[in-house]
Amino acid sequence: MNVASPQPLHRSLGLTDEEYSRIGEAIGREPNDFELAVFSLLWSEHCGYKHSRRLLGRFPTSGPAVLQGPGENAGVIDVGDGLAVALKVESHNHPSAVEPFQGAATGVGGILRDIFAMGARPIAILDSLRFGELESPEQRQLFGRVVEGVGHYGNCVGVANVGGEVEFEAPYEHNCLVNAMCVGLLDAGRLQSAGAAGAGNLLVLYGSRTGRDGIGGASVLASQGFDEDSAGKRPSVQIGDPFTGKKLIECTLALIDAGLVAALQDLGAAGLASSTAEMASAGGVGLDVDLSRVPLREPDMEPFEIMISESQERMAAIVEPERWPEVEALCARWDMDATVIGEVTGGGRLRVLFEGEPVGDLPVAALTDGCPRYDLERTRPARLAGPCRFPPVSDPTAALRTLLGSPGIASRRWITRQYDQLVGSGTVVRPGGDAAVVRLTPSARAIAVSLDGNGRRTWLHPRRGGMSAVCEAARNVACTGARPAAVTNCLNFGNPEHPEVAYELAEAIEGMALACEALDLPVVSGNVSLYNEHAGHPIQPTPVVGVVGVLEDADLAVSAAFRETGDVVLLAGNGPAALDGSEYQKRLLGEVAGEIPEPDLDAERALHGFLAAAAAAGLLQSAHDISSGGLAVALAESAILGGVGVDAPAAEWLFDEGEGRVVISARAGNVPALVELAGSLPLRELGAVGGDRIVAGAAVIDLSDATGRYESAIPELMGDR
Amino acid sequence: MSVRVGVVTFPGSCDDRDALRAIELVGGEPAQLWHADDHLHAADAVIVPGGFSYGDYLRPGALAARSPVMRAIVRHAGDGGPVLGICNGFQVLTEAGLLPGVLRPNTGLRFRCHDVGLRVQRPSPWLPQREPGDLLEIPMKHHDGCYFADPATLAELDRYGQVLLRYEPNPNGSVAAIACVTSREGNVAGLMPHPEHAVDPLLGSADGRVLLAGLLGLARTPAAA
Amino acid sequence: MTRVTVTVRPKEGILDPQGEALRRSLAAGGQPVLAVRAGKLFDVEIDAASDAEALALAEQIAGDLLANPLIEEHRVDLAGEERAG
Amino acid sequence: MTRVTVTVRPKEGILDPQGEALRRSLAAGGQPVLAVRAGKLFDVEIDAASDAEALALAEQIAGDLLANPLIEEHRVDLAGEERAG
Ligand SMILES: Nc1ncnc2c1ncn2[C@@H]1O[C@H](COP(=O)(O)OP(=O)(O)O)[C@@H](O)[C@H]1O
Ligand SMILES: [Mg+2]
Repeated sequence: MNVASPQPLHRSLGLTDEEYSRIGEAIGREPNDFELAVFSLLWSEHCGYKHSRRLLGRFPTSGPAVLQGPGENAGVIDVGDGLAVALKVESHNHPSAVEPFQGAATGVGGILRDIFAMGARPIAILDSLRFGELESPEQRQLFGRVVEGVGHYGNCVGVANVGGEVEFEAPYEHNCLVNAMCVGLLDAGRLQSAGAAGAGNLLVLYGSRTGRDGIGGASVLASQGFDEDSAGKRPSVQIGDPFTGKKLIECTLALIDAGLVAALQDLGAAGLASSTAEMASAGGVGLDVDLSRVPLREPDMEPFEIMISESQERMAAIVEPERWPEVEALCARWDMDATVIGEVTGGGRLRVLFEGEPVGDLPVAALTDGCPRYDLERTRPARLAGPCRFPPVSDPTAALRTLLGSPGIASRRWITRQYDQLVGSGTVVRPGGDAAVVRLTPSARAIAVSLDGNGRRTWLHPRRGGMSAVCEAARNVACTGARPAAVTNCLNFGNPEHPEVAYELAEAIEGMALACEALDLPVVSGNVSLYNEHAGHPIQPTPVVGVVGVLEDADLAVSAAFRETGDVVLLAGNGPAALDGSEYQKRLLGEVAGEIPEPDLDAERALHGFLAAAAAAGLLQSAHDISSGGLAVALAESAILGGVGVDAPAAEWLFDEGEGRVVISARAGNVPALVELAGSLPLRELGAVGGDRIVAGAAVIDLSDATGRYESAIPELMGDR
Repeated sequence: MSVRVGVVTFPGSCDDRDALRAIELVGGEPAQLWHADDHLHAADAVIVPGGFSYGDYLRPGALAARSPVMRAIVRHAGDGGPVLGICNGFQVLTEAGLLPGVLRPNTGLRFRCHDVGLRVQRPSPWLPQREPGDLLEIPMKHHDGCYFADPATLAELDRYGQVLLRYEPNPNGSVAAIACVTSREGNVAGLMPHPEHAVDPLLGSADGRVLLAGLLGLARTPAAA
Repeated sequence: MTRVTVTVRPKEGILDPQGEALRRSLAAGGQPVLAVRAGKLFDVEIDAASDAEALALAEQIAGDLLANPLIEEHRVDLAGEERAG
Repeated sequence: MTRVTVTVRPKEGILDPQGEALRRSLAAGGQPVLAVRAGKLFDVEIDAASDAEALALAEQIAGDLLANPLIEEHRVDLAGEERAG
């Protein structure tokens, strides 16, 4: 095994001495190198969640609509009409830092496989990105390449990219974040599982051939701090092939339609090692795997390389022997290599052969459930402080102009127009507003989906930041008129072995859990990415939350754009807001400090209910959630998106940020009905739609000027107009 | 008579399912065509849909143009049968020699997805009830949509009235803002924007129905071309 | 088995936006670069009885598939012998 | 003015999806093609005092911009002299 190092092998593989002896006890002898390599990967944070699993237990994961909670490749919820959607978000941070284009592309490829492994046709991709400040040429290059990579894969496989988010903050400069979410559609009765079953059934590998891609990717790239010597990690770059990825989607869905597969599992981190272990574990069976049968792209690969290779575009299936000829034929129709590489056994052991010789014999349970689970020592970071005092905003107009042109707020169109938002002919509300709305053709139903996180707010107050991420994603969905139904999430944090990071992680999870409970949102899937740091400096704690909501009638979807002159503009909800951690504080006062206010979760829930009811009654012309940049920016965005001005002299606290507030517009005649619906929920008239200026309280700016600054900021930074 | 419209599926086709659905919406009878078949399942008209056939490797459309089903489509076109190439399908038809010119990378060298204005240049059976000067709004989404043809070819396109639509504004550097061309006989047409994504006002536009209706019309009365 | 290299270049006078973009960013970086033309190359392993046969086959593949004669020119050489166009 | 050709090829062992797709479709078409690797080439015109200077500059440009050292290898030759990698 080619891990040259003075220290014992297990340590260079990232295992502690204590973990090493646990392995010995678990298998009742010294593991050989092959077995040790497999353990080191399955017991890594990336595959085994050894530092985060206990904390994840805090999430509510059940609910009437949940068909599949955490534990499978993706979560699945019932959305009515006999339909279900699968959802999951996953990180590809470190691979993207090493090779931005391929890292981002294979990130998208990976999350797609998690979705169709559930038997769902992928219908929507979203991406959540973090980079350093765009003033730096390196960061612009990184940003540009990542966006190209995300677009390249999604565009080629024909899955609409309907949303996401991007922020630019110094702490991400050396550790960018690339999280990709996918939503898939399936018949509620047709869930697939990864659980292998039926001794004698065949283990089939299909898709691309296996090469040395990403050898050590999981353990080296994902579970150790990322620093200077990225050079040493270069050989393990994975190359994505979206063309094969597309064939893999169609071929897999065809196999399922024909009822030919008993179980399905994608090959992701740690390749065959983790896939075979997960399938055997989920089915409570054993597997015999013959590595010499795996079709190789490169000659003379070592058994351990074949076992842990992260070559992309591969799937594993369990097939009944009599079905194999049909499987082989269907794969051939899609020009896919398919090979029987092993079979299901009763034993509960993962036995691996190579050229007739046993190379490993491991108890499945030890590999998966046996993974150590650690409690983390936590320390409250000293930086956490109380609220700031702020001088009154001196020049609101100048502040609004600055914010509209700041990378944190400016239009994301430069990104979204590089993505196919339309394939599938379901995109009712395109990216640019709050949540996207995708019709579940041929049903009249639609889902609304949003992906959000806010590292700055979480850095200032981890628990409230966690709450805020859930509230914002759910509120974005509610703005379209949809009822938020389920959550997926990706936890991007630093090294959890640092007590302050552990505190951030635990507190953010607590905040997310509290918000999910209050809003009745089950967490059905997610992913954890730790060790996001550079030279000992962690990233801002960044929980990223994806929410899917359901609309009974796609025709009633509401967008963020103002529609008609004369429509009344109102502020719905008045959750607590402040300038602490706001874009205003960062851009105009040049600092990020203070304490974000505690979200009012009951009010948030009432607000979402009000929006759904108002949309269902057809009372809303537009609804736009107030987040970065506060009320003034929300008003300006609705005006810019609608191409019509707004006169809202009654607007105040223009730049404060917080949860629980939405700007809506409605025909004058519908206002009484809205007031009635709102009940005790605060509903304040701010002004009216119309004119060619944006008047937000004391801030006044021409619509054309605002639009120009908002639309051109990022294209200009990126050097194309 | 209901027109049977075959929609080709190559490995890597993405918009084939949308095209089949759109044909149904405009009253045609959709039929799936497979790249490896050398016949058209008795289709009266053919759509070569969008996507990334063969991953767009080598040149967009180059590998698909050499697949068995294309031989059947070339025969069908030779007999005057109507063929519509959309996006990647347009690229395939130029690579197969059924349409003049070639699609090259957008001059901005980026993929672009957004609605685009298309100005009608001349009356044509492809554009029923539309007159020169009318504007269609249809989404586009491509990286290689920059239409190129040499001056001689451009002169011929004008002489024989083969340019049906021009971009307004030009989003990808296409020569003379050309968005949609036909074969000299008029029964084969190609464009980069996506009519099949523009058949329902709820999704932004229904202007795409025009070209699909044109395709059905041509199948009913081939002479019209 | 014979290894042949096919090189494909944009024809004289054909606009090459990629090459031009590269030139611009190099020039912006202060490099004394006057022009860049971007092309492609393909190393093809052919099962042929002779070099001549392999070259003939490669020429055919290049003409039919690898290059688009409207905008590109190509040449075929035994690997290790190809020249600039 | 010196004309230099930079050839860029996927590194050994690095997946080349384009070459693989080409091989498959050529083989499907009955061509005796065993393998295809797809690369790029750049003809660069450099304003340099000597060939040596031009080559050195091209080498630097190739490493920084034209090739991605993680997944590609490159070579630099005076136009008319480049060889297969
Ligand atoms: N933050 C989280 N919240 C809820 N579930 C999670 C979270 N992180 C991981 N999970 C679940 O743990 C399981 C393993 O995650 P992962 O290793 O990412 O799956 P895969 O190997 O299929 O990508 C999945 O079911 C995933 O949904
Ligand atoms: Mg998975």
